Amino acid sequence: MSTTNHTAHSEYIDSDTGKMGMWLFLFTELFLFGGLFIVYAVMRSKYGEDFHHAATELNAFIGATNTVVLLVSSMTVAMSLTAIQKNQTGLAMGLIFITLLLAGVFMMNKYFEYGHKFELHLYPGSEVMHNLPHGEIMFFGLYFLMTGLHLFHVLVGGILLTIILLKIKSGKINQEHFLLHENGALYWHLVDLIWIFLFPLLYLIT
Amino acid sequence: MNNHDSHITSYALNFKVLLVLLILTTITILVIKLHLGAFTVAMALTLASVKTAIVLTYFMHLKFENLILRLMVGGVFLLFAIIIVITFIDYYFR
Amino acid sequence: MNNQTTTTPLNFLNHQTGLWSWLTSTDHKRIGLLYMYSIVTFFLVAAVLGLLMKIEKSAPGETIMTAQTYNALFTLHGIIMIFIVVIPGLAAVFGNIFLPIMIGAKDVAFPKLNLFSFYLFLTGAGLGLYSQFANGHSPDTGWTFYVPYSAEASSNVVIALTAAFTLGFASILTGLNFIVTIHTMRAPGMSWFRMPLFPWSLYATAWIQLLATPVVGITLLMVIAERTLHVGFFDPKLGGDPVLYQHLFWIYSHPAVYVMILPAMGVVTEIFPTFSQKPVFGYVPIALSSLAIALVGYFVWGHHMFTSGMSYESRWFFSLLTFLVAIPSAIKVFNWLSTMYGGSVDLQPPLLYAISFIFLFTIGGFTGLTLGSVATDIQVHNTDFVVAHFHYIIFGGMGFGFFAGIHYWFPKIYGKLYSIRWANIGWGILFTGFNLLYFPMFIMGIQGMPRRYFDYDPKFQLGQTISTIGAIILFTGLITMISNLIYHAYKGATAPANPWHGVTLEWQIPSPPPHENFDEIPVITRGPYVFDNPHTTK
Amino acid sequence: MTTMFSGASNLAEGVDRAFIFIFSVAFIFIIAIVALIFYILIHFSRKKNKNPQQFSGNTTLEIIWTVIPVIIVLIMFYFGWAGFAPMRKVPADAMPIKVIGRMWVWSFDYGNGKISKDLVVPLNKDIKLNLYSEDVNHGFFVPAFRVKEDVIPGYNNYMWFRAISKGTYDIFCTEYCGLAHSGMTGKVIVLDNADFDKWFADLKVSDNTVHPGLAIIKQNACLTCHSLDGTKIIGPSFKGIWGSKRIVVTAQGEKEMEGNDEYIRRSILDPNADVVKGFNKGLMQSYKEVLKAEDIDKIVDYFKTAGGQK
Ligand code: HEA
Ligand code: HEA
Ligand code: HEC
Ligand code: CUA
Ligand SMILES: [Cu+2]
Repeated sequence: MSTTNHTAHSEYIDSDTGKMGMWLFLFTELFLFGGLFIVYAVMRSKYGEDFHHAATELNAFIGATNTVVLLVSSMTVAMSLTAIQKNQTGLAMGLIFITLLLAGVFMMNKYFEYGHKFELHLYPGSEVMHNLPHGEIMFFGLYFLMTGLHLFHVLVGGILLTIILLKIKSGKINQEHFLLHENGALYWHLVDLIWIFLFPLLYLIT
Repeated sequence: MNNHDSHITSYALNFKVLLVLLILTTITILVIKLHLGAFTVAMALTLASVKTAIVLTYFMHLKFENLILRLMVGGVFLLFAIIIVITFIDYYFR
Repeated sequence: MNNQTTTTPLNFLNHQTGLWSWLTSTDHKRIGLLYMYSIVTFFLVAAVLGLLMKIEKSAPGETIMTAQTYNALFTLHGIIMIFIVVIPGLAAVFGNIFLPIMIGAKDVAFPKLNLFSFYLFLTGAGLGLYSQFANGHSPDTGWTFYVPYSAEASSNVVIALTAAFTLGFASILTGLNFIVTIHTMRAPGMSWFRMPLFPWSLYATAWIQLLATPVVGITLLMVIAERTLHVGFFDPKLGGDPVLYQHLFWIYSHPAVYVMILPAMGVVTEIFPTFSQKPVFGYVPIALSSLAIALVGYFVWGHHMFTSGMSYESRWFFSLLTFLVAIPSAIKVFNWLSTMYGGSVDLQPPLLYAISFIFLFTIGGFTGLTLGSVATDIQVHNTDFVVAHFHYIIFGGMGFGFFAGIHYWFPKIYGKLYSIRWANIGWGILFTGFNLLYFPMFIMGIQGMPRRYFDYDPKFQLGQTISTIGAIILFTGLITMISNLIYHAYKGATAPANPWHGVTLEWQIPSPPPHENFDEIPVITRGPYVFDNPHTTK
Repeated sequence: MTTMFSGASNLAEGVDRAFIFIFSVAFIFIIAIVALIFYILIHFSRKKNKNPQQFSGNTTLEIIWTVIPVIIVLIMFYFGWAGFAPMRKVPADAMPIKVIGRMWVWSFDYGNGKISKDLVVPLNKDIKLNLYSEDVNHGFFVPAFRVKEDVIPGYNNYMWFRAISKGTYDIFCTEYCGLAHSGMTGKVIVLDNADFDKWFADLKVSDNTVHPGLAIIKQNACLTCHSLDGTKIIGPSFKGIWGSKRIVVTAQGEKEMEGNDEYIRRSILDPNADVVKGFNKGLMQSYKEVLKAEDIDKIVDYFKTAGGQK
């Protein structure tokens, strides 16, 4: 560890330090969802049939669209980092903007999807839900909790990216100092990673 | 104090990675439509894991990070896998 | 508290004054002290609850409170002690104050995050208290929040769960901060195996905090969802699985017990060499055993569930792993004893507490093995035996470790000396009271006295009464010890920079430490425990 | 008094053997450690030893004190496992009894409607207990038999034993289950075969002559808090409730109500709306989810016609 000049007052946190902090944070996120995955696994082994059946209620097409949306957005955010490293500020901002748009599309899709469920009165606590077989209640409960928590992460990621966009604009993030940009991108990739698992588990395995 | 030593991933590489990911997604969907029975879940999870590995390596630049970080990431995933397996020692034998 | 003379050089306590400068300080030492004051306050509150429970149990039947109150008391006592006192406990207090100094850094990696964690902690602690007084009545689920009871009880369980959730996040962020600090901010020349052992233990602890806490976070969230939205993940009425809850809860809460004990082990590991003027025996085994405890500790959670109807295979599997997790603790105990062996041993209060730690921890540990063996656990699970086990190991281990640490570092933190005589007297009362209080519970537990019992069969009367007397003696001892420290923090004689002749970095700087710890970052050229000129005359 | 070594079931021996082994090892180690500490404190005290030796490790020793404890704990594991393994292997011809745990009473169903509040078992006969819970987790514990299993709703947990000496033994609930957890106790009575058969023949089939309302009250364990004979337990006694004047405390203050249909219904569905004077709010929970409307009708009818009258 060559740099010795860390003090409480240094303006910029050393990039290694900051990045490691972010990774550690991602680990906790992983275990947060991990708890849900354990519940999913156990419930699925218990209620295989019901899960089968309930999953057909989900719209695999929207799910697939959202998967593609997130994958593309993951690439654009990775590219924006490349751009800032190459000092192509404008391009970097553009790419982040596209990422934000894609996040918007994702949320729109989710809005329709949830909306549809609500129309069918399929939401936690509803009368319809109450009368379903136990396994299906469980499936929808998990569906809402997992995608809901994920959506919350999309939202946070979106806010983070917006901040980054503004900071690039004001020059606070530049070719020399782009730790925040890097961390924001890492966070966004995590959002993508989680979805990579959610998609087959919830939408596809029917 | 700055990011001089960071590796820069080229645009082309990023794009190629996306292509691979999209192809894997398509395969996942196809595999599931084939109804392979018990294998479906295993296949879907394997493919998801491969995709995860790719995102981690390229998009998240793990390939270019120092060994300690890579070990950490690997260790964390391994730990999680072990925890699931141990939990299932209970459920599998019930 | 330290601004009487002009000759006092500037230090972290007085370089800025006023309450505000404390509440907004990002100085790790000040944050550590803030943690200490809040945690000690909460400890005293919860300890008084413990005393009240014991008084209630001095005779069978209702004596000073109703069953409902009793149930609320052990819940609050458990929640405060576990989530507010011992889990953050040593790491947040001594870790914050001494980790950066001992590795030769000026602060932790993310000082602002550190302050934020503290406020998160306060918020969580506040919520915990609020759950007692908000409308409705105090939670009465026990600190384990077992479903379905916790999903159905009419008390303020949701607030209590939110409190635990918030406290969990404070703990995660502290762990994160420490890992990064240790990785990136060691002084030049301080390789991993030149790092003192207290930071080593914190490193292992931090990983547990980071990777286990989120699991309980999400679990508590699911219970909240269950109560508010009626999705029954765990409630069998809705198709849920109550045993799954127990799995998730203990996946966190077992590793969490090592969050409590590891830093305490780290503290005593610092104390033995100093008071023997002799290097630590088996530096590498001690360092690695911390990691081993952290790692294996992840895989033994099922030993809390031996009677839950878990599969036969899991039961013996968890039992086997539980026995293995005892090995690193054994290694530590033997190395500590060997550290003192052949030294020039000076029995000052810190060492007195550290030796008591070995004794009490060993008793707690062996009774832990009794619990880890399936056959015997069947008999003593959820009896007073378990209660005695964890009080021996938490209070006797982590608690006495804390007392050892505060007596060791008190001169460093405040630049004052306490009365050795009164510290010894306090120790004597405390130690006697402690054993009187908890030892009878082992015997009653084996005879079948269940825990969380407001009332009991008269045949347990004798043990219960002895235990109550012990609690009162313990109370006296604690008062004695704490008064001695508080009084001398104000009125004590000025302490030299290195009263015990320690060799780790914190002893090489003035007492109290200056604001930025080091004028110049030290360059490390050798291991942490080299006694060139052992100091053996007084 | 059941002391530690008076195990009254076939399973006790294996458990006690594990206890003895672990405690013996613990005892030896603790004595040795304490002795060593005193030796160090005396022999190497600063007064006596001014020249601390500066050694700092020894690989052979480290290996020794890693390997020996490993061996010891493996033996401990073996004893624990050996004592436990038979507990899960129920003999095929064991006599099944259904144990029902509900807040905060145990009852034992011998089949064909024969329900007892004590667990009465014949001597030297294998008994299998099937454990059912109607509400939350309970724990079924008979210290003298060294057996304990949790009673978890939705799980069909079980245990078995063979009682090997006559007598009466305690049953405790060992999983926290709310207010009267500590009151959820019971008795196991071990009789020899002849006595058991006689007891069993005398055991009444839970009779249908009981008022259906009372049956529901019993089933839902209302009687843990309410007595029928006028004693005050946790809640007011049901004796004489019908038609009497009830003094209740509401949000507005005290008022008087009459013990009628509407009042009782409200007391069951919304117990905390108005609380009988002298009792605490929040203890009784609403039975909205538990009791059907017709159940409540029956309870009301019971109060009207039978025990609840003045
Ligand atoms: C600081 C906290 C702490 C620590 C460190 C431990 C340490 C251990 N605990 Fe404990 N435990 C708790 C806190 C802790 N525990 C709490 C709070 C509960 C109750 C939770 C609740 O239900 O509310 C509990 C409950 C608990 C149970 C569940 C009991 C039940 O509910 O039925 C079990 C079962 O296996 C157990 C086992 C152990 C073991 C084997 C260790 C081991 O790590 C101990 C290792 C130490 C030693 C073995 C002693 C030192 C070694 C030597 C002197 C050398 C010689 C050794 C050998 C020859 C082996 N503990
Ligand atoms: C850090 C952990 C910790 C500590 C230190 C203690 C300390 C004590 N505990 Fe513990 N206890 C737990 C953690 C702890 N406890 C947990 C986790 C549970 C399980 C809860 C559950 O089942 O859910 C439990 C359960 C528990 C029970 C079991 C309840 C039951 O199952 O029925 C009992 C009963 O006696 C008890 C008693 C005590 C006593 C007498 C003390 C004493 O050691 C306290 C000593 C201190 C004093 C006696 C007072 C000191 C006061 C002052 C010095 C100053 C006075 C201050 C002012 C005036 C402001 N505790
Ligand atoms: C946890 C203990 C508890 C249980 C179990 C319980 N109750 Fe109660 N009950 C109380 C308390 C305490 C009160 C007095 C406070 C109040 O009015 O809410 C009460 C009040 C009542 C009253 C009003 C009594 C009066 O004197 O005016 C009725 C009627 C009643 N309960 C019926 C029932 C029935 C029927 C059941 C079972 C299905 C039941 N209770 C179960 C504790 C309990
Ligand atoms: Cu039933 Cu405790
Ligand atoms: Cu444990």
